[in-house]
Amino acid sequence: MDASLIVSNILNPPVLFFFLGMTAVFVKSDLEIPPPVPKLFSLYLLFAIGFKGGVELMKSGITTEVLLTLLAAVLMACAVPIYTFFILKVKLDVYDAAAIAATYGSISAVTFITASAFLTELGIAYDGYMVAALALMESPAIIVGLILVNLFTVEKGKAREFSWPEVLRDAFLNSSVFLLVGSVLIGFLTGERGGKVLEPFTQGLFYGVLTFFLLDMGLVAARRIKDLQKTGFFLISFAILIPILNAAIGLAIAKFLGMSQGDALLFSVLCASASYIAVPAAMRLTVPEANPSLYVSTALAVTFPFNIIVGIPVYLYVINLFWS
Amino acid sequence: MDASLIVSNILNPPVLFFFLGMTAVFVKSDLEIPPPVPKLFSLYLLFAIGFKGGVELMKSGITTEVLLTLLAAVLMACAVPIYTFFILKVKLDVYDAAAIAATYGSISAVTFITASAFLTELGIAYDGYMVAALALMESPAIIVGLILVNLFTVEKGKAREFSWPEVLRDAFLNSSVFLLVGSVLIGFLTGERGGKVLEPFTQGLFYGVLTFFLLDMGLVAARRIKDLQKTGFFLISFAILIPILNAAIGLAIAKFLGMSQGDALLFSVLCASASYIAVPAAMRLTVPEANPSLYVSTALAVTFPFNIIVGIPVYLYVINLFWS
Amino acid sequence: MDASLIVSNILNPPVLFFFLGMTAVFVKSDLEIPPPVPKLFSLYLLFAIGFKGGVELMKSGITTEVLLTLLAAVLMACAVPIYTFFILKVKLDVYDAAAIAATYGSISAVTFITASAFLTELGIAYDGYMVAALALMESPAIIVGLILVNLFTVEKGKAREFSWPEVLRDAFLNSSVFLLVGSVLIGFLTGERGGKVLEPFTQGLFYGVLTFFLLDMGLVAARRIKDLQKTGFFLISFAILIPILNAAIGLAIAKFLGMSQGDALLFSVLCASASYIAVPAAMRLTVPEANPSLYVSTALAVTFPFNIIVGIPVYLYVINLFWS
Amino acid sequence: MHLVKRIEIIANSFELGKILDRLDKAGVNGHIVIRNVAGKGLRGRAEDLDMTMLDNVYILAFCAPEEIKPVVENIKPLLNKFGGTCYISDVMEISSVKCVASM
Amino acid sequence: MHLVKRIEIIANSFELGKILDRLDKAGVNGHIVIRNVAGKGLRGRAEDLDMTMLDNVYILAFCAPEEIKPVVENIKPLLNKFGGTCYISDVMEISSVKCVASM
Amino acid sequence: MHLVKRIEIIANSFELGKILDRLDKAGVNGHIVIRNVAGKGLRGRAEDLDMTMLDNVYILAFCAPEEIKPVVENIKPLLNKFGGTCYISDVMEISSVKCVASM
Ligand SMILES: Nc1ncnc2c1ncn2[C@@H]1O[C@H](COP(=O)(O)O)[C@@H](O)[C@H]1O
Ligand SMILES: Nc1ncnc2c1ncn2[C@@H]1O[C@H](COP(=O)(O)O)[C@@H](O)[C@H]1O
Ligand SMILES: Nc1ncnc2c1ncn2[C@@H]1O[C@H](COP(=O)(O)O)[C@@H](O)[C@H]1O
Ligand code: NA
Ligand code: NA
Ligand code: NA
Repeated sequence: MDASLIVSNILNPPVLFFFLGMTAVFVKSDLEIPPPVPKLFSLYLLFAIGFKGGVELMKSGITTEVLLTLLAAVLMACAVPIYTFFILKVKLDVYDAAAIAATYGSISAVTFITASAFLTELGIAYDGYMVAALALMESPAIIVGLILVNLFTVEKGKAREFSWPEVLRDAFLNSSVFLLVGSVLIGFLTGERGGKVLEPFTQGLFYGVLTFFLLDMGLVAARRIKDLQKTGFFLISFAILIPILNAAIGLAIAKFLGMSQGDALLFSVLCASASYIAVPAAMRLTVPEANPSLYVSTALAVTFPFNIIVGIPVYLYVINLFWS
Repeated sequence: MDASLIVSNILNPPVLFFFLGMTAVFVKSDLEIPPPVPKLFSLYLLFAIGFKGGVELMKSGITTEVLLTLLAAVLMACAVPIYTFFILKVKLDVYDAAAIAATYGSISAVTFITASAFLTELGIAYDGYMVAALALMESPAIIVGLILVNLFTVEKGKAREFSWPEVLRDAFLNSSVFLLVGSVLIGFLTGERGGKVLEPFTQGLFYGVLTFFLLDMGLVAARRIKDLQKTGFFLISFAILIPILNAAIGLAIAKFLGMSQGDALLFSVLCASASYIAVPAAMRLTVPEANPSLYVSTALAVTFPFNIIVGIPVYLYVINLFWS
Repeated sequence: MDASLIVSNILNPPVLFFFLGMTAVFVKSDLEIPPPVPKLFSLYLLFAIGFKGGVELMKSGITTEVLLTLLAAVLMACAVPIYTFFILKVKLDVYDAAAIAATYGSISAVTFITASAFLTELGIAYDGYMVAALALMESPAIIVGLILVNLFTVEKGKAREFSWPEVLRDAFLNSSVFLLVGSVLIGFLTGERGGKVLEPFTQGLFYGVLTFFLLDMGLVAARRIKDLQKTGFFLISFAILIPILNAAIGLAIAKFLGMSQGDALLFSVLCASASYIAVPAAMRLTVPEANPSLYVSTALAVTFPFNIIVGIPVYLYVINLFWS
Repeated sequence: MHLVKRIEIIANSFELGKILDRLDKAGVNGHIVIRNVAGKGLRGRAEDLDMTMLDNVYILAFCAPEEIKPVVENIKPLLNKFGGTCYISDVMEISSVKCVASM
Repeated sequence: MHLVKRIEIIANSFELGKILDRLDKAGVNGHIVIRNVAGKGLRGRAEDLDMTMLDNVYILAFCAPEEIKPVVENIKPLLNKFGGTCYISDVMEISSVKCVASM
Repeated sequence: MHLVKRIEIIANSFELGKILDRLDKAGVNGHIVIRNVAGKGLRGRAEDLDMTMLDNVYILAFCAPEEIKPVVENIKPLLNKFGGTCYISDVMEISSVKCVASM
């Protein structure tokens, strides 16, 4: 395999700072990014990627191609939790299986953003409407996860009641989805003129903030690694193999729909990534029986680093093989 | 009326993000900008606008024109609280009337900054010394408000004692006035050379930070809206009509002094806007009898959005009519 | 003496904002930079200066010249605490003397950064590897300080035990050293390509963040000034004269090694500056007998402002005399 | 001065809304909330999701002694379901009636 | 271990300076202050100006039992005028005398 | 409801790691930590290094009454050496056992 893509990915500042963050935890340095800063950076990244995506969407217009991509995105967000649920139920109880499945059906915006920065650096184009796919894929898995819990606990005779209005609000109006969708809309409404005035902010700072943010993600992911002992071999393999499977399915769909190379990478990364913020937050409220350390640490300490370091360049390598 | 100015103002990223923030509260999203971030952004905006204003002031020099404008600014800052006080006393007691009057005599820096960003976007020039007017108009209303309390409670036989040194410090050395005046001075001292090195910081980020900040202002303003029930119809109409009146007087003065179109807009916005930070803070300490929810929510939940959304483009429309 | 260098230094935005911060404390304004913001800014500055230094180091390569400079840096970091210890012991006890000596043997990154910004503004070149000298000079003084305590308390018959692994971790893996060294390495690994993508972040914002940060440093330094009463005349003179002495020795070494003018300034500033974060933190844990207000306030309220305002331009003036 | 009860609740911040609702329903109208509290619990789930919005909160409320029973009844099932702890103690309140004129 | 009094004050941050002054005058030299406290009071003015500098503070001070009287006398009028609440309870202090050499 | 002890420790944040270690060794497994606490102590060193990482922390832990003795023995020398104060009081715990199924 062409190792140069992996190396060129690893020698990226964001990925290297992710390693630096992990190292800080391993050598017990007291480095930390103080509390609201990571939150601020993630708000910024959602704002910037959403806004730029909206501006691009305005330029390209909403074509059949766009609609097909978005439809495929939503379908994948619903399908992934279903089949992963049955894989997980082999070893886990209904609650844990459904919560983890929901996690993997949803997406990680940072993984998406890192992939888009990687593409930008390599000079590979991608479409702005992929951000809309990102936004659409965040929530459905939460709903599907709860429906699964409902179905399978009914079976066992202890039917569950959810406060659906609350669940729907958690799913579709949580701060990340809301800010992302809002920024896409505003980008779309203001178009190129708005994009121009905000460019030094949304474009100039973007790569730097991402780099800094990944430093923090490295700290956070490494702190989770000790939880993996409790997680066990089954879940760790799951957290590496399922992203590969999901990415492969994503690539097949991308090829079938005739997406460009850049879009195909982003689509596969969306399928491969798992949520470690929005979905866990929703699951704790709606499925308190599930063990958060299982679904958070697999998504955050295994799948996230795997995608950032190995996944993104490998998926791109495969795209290089099949697209040309 | 030429609606295109309003539409072009509303389709601005800052105004749209203000709406987004309000929407987040109405749909009960959990979006929030974590605590010190809004404070940081407001420090940044004061720093940047002050510094740039100082650099411009250095270029233009302190001419008779400048001095006349600044004098007019101080006069308006003293006159507004006096006549609004008498309007308010029709329905309210002395304390509430004086506190609200002080609020409307002072200014809102964010409204000014939004107006200046609007001008920049439309390519209309304005003078750097308008920032000095901003700085000078923040404090006098606090003093005038207290004098009014003093006079009218003496009348009723319960004379009030203020610790004047403390009041003066609150009025003239509170953090916003201090940072703004300091930044103007430093900009003035370092001139174009200093302006150049700081440009990527003070210029490049400016519009983006303003946009983000208005997102937070939208959240804050919307949370205040429920307070308006207690406020009553009188105060809500006051909070819309008085800015229009003040802006009209401001425009008349601007025309009389022969200000440029850009300066006239900024001057009218200064007159029309009301303080929701510095003056409320001062009033709580010096006039604890007044009800803060009255003076804060009118200034923040009515007058601020009104100016941002409707006021700025309308005042500019009127300027277009009379200046050409 | 050529006063124009001092004036041109003082008329810099960063130095003027430092004064503004001090003024805010003196006039009792309530200006403050809220808690995690200064921390964020210092992380940013270490990240940016380290990364840029690493990129430069990659370009220049690791030559004999580089190695000699770094060797000289480490030697000075070990020598300074030794001779200052004996000067301090004249008036103070072993604990205080060792703690203050360690403080002055280490460095202040902000002083270094301010000096480099000053050079950039004057168009004087300096080498990227000076950042490596900065990184190497932070820790040794901590170790030397503890060895001195050990030796001189043994003498008095109350031998001290340190938990050396903990001490070494504090010295070499504390967050500033760790982030700085990590950023240098990453800059070195990613080279020019990485440097380019991060430029708007590490370069564009740099001067502005430094300016803002010095505003906070002014606040912090001024709050410390009242502590100086307890400190006494001896320590205050020490805090001005020792930096001059150290800078002079630094300049002699720089001349001897044939450093360029820019490098010579940075080297002398490293020798002249004193640590007010990393070393105090280490000393409180390892030498709790020493009085923190002595070593913090001399370094922060005397030496730091002295270097920022007077030292940097004076050292450069001397360099101008001897280098041409 | 008169006796009141001091209620301390430590919980994950995702429960905050629900807890405040229940306090309100139990007739306890005043409270303060300290956010971003680091913690470690018996169940060791405290640093969970520390980078997310799910950190701990510390809620402090004072109420009349007779309000304690409904508070306990309202809060206990919530803590049992989602985790968290609650402690109650006695304090004296310095009665404060805002009356500006009197000063 | 000996008995001391625990004073808790919740107030708006604009009163902080005044309250600390009064505590000091009442002979209570130590205290801690937690800022950025969210709250809701009977008078419902708690979230007031939440975006400004006027959030709540939580002040905690420990003092000798005999200092309580002057504290109450000093603090009470302030709270009556500007709002805020104060609670007092009993705790045991583990006497700590900094004496490095002894260790 | 049953009686437990409430331990409050105020110290400089550089001691935090050591204090939590000692608490743990004394068998107290739960605690919360509030950081960035402003303070002023008898020894007046509280605002020390306020811009650095050395601000005060407020540690709150609840434990069984019989655990108090080892806690005091473990914590006291630390506070004597590095500064800081510790207070102990009585509270009632509302026993919370996480048992989702029961609800
Ligand atoms: N004994 C304790 N003392 C203080 N805080 C505790 C204690 N036990 C638990 N906590 C806090 O309460 C939170 C919830 O606890 P748990 O329900 O055990 O996960 C934990 O995150 C801790 O911060
Ligand atoms: N019963 C209570 N329990 C806890 N905090 C309270 C209570 N009542 C009031 N507070 C706090 O004290 C502050 C001032 O209260 P007030 O004077 O009623 O406006 C409020 O903002 C609350 O944060
Ligand atoms: N009487 C007190 N009440 C509340 N906090 C205190 C008291 N005395 C000391 N403290 C806090 O404990 C910290 C350490 O105190 P000290 O060991 O006296 O320096 C100080 O910074 C204060 O924040
Ligand atoms: Na996915
Ligand atoms: Na006005
Ligand atoms: Na030095």
